Amino acid sequence: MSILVNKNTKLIVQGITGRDGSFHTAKMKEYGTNIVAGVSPGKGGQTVLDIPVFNTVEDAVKATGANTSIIFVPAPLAGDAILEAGNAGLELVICISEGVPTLDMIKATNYLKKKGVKLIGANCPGLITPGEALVGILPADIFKKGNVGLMSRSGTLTYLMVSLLTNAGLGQSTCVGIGGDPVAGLYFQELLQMFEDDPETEAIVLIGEIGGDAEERAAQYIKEHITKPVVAFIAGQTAPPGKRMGHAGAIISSGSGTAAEKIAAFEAVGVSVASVPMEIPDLIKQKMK
Amino acid sequence: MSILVNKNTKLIVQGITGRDGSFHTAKMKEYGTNIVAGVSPGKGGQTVLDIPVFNTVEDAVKATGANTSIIFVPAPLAGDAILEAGNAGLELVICISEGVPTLDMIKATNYLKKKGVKLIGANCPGLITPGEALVGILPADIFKKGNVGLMSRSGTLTYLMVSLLTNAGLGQSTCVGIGGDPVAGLYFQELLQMFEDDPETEAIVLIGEIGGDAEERAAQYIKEHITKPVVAFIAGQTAPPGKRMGHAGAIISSGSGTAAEKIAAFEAVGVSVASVPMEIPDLIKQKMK
Amino acid sequence: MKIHEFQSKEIFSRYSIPVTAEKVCYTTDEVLSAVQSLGMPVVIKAQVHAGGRGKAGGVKLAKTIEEAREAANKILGMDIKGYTVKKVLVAQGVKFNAEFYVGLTIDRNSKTVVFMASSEGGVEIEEVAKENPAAIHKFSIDPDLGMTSFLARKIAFKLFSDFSLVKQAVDLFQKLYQIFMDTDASLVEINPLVITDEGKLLALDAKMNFDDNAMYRQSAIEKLNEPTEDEKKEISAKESGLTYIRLDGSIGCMVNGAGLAMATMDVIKHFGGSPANFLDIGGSSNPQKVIEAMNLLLADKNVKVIMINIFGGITRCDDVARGLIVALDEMKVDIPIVIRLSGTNAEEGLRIIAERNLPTVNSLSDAAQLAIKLCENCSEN
Amino acid sequence: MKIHEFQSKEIFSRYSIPVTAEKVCYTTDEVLSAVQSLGMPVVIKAQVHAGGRGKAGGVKLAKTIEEAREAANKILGMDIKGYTVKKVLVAQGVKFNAEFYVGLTIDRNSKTVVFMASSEGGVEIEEVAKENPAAIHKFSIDPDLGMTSFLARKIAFKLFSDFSLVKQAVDLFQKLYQIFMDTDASLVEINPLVITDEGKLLALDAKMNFDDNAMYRQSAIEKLNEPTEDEKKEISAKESGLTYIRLDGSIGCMVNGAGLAMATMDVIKHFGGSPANFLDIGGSSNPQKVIEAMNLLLADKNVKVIMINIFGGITRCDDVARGLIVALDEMKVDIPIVIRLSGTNAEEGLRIIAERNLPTVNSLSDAAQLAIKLCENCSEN
Repeated sequence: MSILVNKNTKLIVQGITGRDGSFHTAKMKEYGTNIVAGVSPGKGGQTVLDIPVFNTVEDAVKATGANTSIIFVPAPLAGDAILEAGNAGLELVICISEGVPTLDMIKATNYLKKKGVKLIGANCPGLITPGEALVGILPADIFKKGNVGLMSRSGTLTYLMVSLLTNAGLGQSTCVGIGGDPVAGLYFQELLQMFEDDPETEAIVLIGEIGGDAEERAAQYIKEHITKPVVAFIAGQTAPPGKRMGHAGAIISSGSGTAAEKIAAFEAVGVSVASVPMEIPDLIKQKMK
Repeated sequence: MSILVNKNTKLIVQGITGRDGSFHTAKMKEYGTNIVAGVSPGKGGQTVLDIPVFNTVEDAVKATGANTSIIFVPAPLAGDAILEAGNAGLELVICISEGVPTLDMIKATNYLKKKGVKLIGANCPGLITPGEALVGILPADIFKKGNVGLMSRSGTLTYLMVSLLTNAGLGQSTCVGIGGDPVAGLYFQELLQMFEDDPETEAIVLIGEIGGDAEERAAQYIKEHITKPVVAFIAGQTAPPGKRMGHAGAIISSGSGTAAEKIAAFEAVGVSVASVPMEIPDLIKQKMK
Repeated sequence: MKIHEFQSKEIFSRYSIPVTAEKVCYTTDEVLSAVQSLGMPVVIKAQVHAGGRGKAGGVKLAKTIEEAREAANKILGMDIKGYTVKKVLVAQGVKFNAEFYVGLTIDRNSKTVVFMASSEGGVEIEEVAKENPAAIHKFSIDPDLGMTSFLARKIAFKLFSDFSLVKQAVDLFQKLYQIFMDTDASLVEINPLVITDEGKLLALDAKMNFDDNAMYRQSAIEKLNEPTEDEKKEISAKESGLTYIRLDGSIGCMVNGAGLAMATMDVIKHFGGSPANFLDIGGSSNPQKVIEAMNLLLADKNVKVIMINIFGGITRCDDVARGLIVALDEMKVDIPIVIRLSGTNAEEGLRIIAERNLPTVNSLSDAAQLAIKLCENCSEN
Repeated sequence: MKIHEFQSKEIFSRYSIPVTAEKVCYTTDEVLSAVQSLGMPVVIKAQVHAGGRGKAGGVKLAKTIEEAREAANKILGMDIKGYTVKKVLVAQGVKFNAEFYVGLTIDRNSKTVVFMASSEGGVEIEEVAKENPAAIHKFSIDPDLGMTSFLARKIAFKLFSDFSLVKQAVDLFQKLYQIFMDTDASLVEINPLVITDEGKLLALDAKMNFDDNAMYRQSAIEKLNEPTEDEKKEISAKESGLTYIRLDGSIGCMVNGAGLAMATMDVIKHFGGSPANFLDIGGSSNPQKVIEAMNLLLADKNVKVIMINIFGGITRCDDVARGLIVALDEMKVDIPIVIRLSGTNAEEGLRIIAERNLPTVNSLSDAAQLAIKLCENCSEN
């Protein structure tokens, strides 16, 4: 088991002929992900790495029976690409593109929710189920199959965390980067529930950051619905207020969204919060005893 | 039994302080319909015929637990009134207003469908379950409780038909005027299914008219899903092509929507079609034997 | 409501949709001066609110000044399906190598705006629809999304394989949808949409109809309305709350409700008579309406007998009766009248009518048969 | 991106939202001439991209020319939270009898635009939110419907009982939503919205922020951008694919990824050090980026030691190492550098670094502790 992606994933790559799209298609394929088609308007009929390219997602789905799509198109086109994927009968859409306008994301998340299609991102590194499928831009060789589920608002911080876990002998069931934008697809709650329901996951690592109230809502959800152990780290504990730290989500303002508030919310519901990432493996081991 | 409205209907009147709204509120109340509230922005706190008036549908629903609304507001405001009703947690909305722009109706029907709220109209006379509830502008005294379900795209033609039925001793379970606009709420199919499922209804009268393909689709639906006897009349058998006969729906163009085509479609699925309204009672009696 | 090709193209131009260089002309002299500035060849096209103008000879190609003069003389003043041609559009001739059809309209079934596209452009689309329905691609437009780029692309790939044309088409289709929504249209059509020798998409023709119910918020569109004399009567009737359509028969009908009015016509024909009109006096009680309705009927010299069929609901029969009495007092009515009143306040209405010794009947069948009989008697006079 | 009050009000005016009569002035003379045309009294307001200008003395009421001169002299050139006041808005004084707050922003939770309204206007809304959250009404706007009349009415009835005000508010709220959508705003705010003595709603102040990600399609808005010197550095860094924010500490950080960059700062502080900046070199491999990042760090005189923390993913460690070597060749670097490389091509990167005898460390903890130690040594010099 695992969540969201696995051996049965049949993946489409939207933007497969672009620089990033083709590079990561190669990486994903190398990892063993079942990539069945690419989409690039005007390039239908070509192939990339022996993968057939179609003009539209609909054509690609009809020809291949794909159930998942990953999006690498430039930000101004990403909103439309998500809508196209949502319209084509897929189950899961992952948008890697960075810099998508918020109003486009409101339209896209609303539409995919109505259609019952799961969305991850935009502005995220994707996800991996070690040993089964890599659907994203995460560096594959740091992951190890195991029983820790990980979800994160950050990319490279996830990699740091994963290598700490792997070095400590803690493998992962599935690792998901949910992205740092103000309006995005799946959030902590939905993923917490999926990990709760996944028999392979025994403990959950949640990597949050300053800004927004996603962590506070996650804490509330954990209190009400999650029985598995959860440990957390919040990046930006020392960031000055009012500054945008790279992620659109990472802004502290109006006295909400600070690391202190998030940490307090987690500790109030029994989630151990690490003060630095290196503490995470030990915290998990304590919890899993 | 019956369909859509009955003794349990708790009705709101949107536009209760207007000329038509107040007139028909009196008529409906007189008939025994349970009218629990009126809505008229800016007139919240007043009463009309001892019925409390609210500023918003939401307020009215919260205060009274209403489940149905009837709309009498001017056409330019009707689209918004339907959205408001659909947003407020009602089960059924009837829009009487005539002349609502089609694009407003597209927005409204789409929204109510998403919300799971049933809509009848716009540009319709409403409906009646004789002896239980009148929700519309139909002349109450021609109706008689019984076992014929009636649905119609036309208003006064319905009254003619009903008096023919009543005079022939054929009472009605529920009579619904679906309206004649190009884009409207419930259509023949949905109502056919409701009458099929209603134990009190033993035969169904369908009154169509030229224009569109609602009757053709109804015929197809009858063939596939309806076991109860259905008889029909199509108004406009002698209308010249290309002319708009009052109802926006009643246009014959492009060789589709003619009475001849509709009659053929019905006869092909075993529905008897009357050449003039007076033939309907006998046709029903034959079918009900 | 309909507008002319040239008006539709003016709207297209405002949205940067490429159309032919062209000029509207009202006289042959204007045509010749337009030809000077546009250059040869030109296409001269009648601007009337009727379909099938091509078949009727209302569209002509002119390669010389002389041909242009001849065409202008022939088309200006021509009658097309009852419409007199008062203006022509002189359009620059364009070389092209393929013709397509694209159009937007309302779909009652899906309750959305639908986009239709076909590679079989340049011919009457109704013919294509009949003979080869598979050649017309139809796409329902989700009202929450509008014409997204991906949908426009999907449609464009059905028509074009060249990606440069696909990109032009995506832009064009999104603009057409925007026009449809912005103007409360009921139809927006380009037939044919062509590919010029330079590889550009171009709207060679354009057609737009509008939702009459929305004209209150589309004053710029409403100004383009050019009703015929018959339509003017219908419009003036509508302003009084009446819907009036003149037909060819001899029995003038006054009915409340469109469905009942059509059924009344059906019943008249069923018994062998012929209705002179469709006249729906609508839903609310107002004696003045009845007077205006009577005026409309009496103004039609074909009307030999008047048949009134009222089913009281919102309309109250006593109001109709009173209006009728006032009308009869005001105007000289020398043709027979058959009256059927039923429903709300019918008894009071019948009483008022009876005071004037006007004939009333109980059923619609009786009313129709009596009217036909009286009409035959009239004709004998 | 932020714009000034006067610019927000110019946008409001284009949508016919009533604002005070006013004029932007850059000098005291301009203020005095504005006062002449506007009449007394006036309110003179600093136009800076910082909150709390009222508390800082940046807003003054003037009842006489002399007061206006005094206020202008005081405010122009004033420093508000690091921003120098270069212009003021001179607004006609208005008599009003109630103050409200209305604002639109993005709600991460419902993934919609939300409308906020409160009867407690004229004060800092953050204070109201803390002390009396029930006084702020919040309404999620369905993206498929937009700001419908019924929703606008529902909100308006929360603030007003007078129906004339409700009607004005409905119009105002729908326009504000339209502005929000049309301009890709992230915040649109009126505080206070007042009722004038004539019973009219009027925007006394206005605030707008925008979505940086959408500025590519909002060129008219983007032109209004007035970055500070620090912001200019951040913008120029962003153009190179870097996100740079200067802070007060002494350890210059270069990290790939925002989350890792923040975590690196957290680890530095955890061990007792202080970061000089947030610097995210982003996701793709490019030696040139590393050079530019080094330049940014070296330009900051507070930086006593540089700590590089790269986790290779898309970013390849050998590229970072090569960029670093080029940078070191090009520029004189006389402060210590601590380097941690991990992930994609880390071994190759470490080999390149080792050739230059630069210190590398294995873990982030070690890196932070070494940087802090080196920094303390520097300070002693």
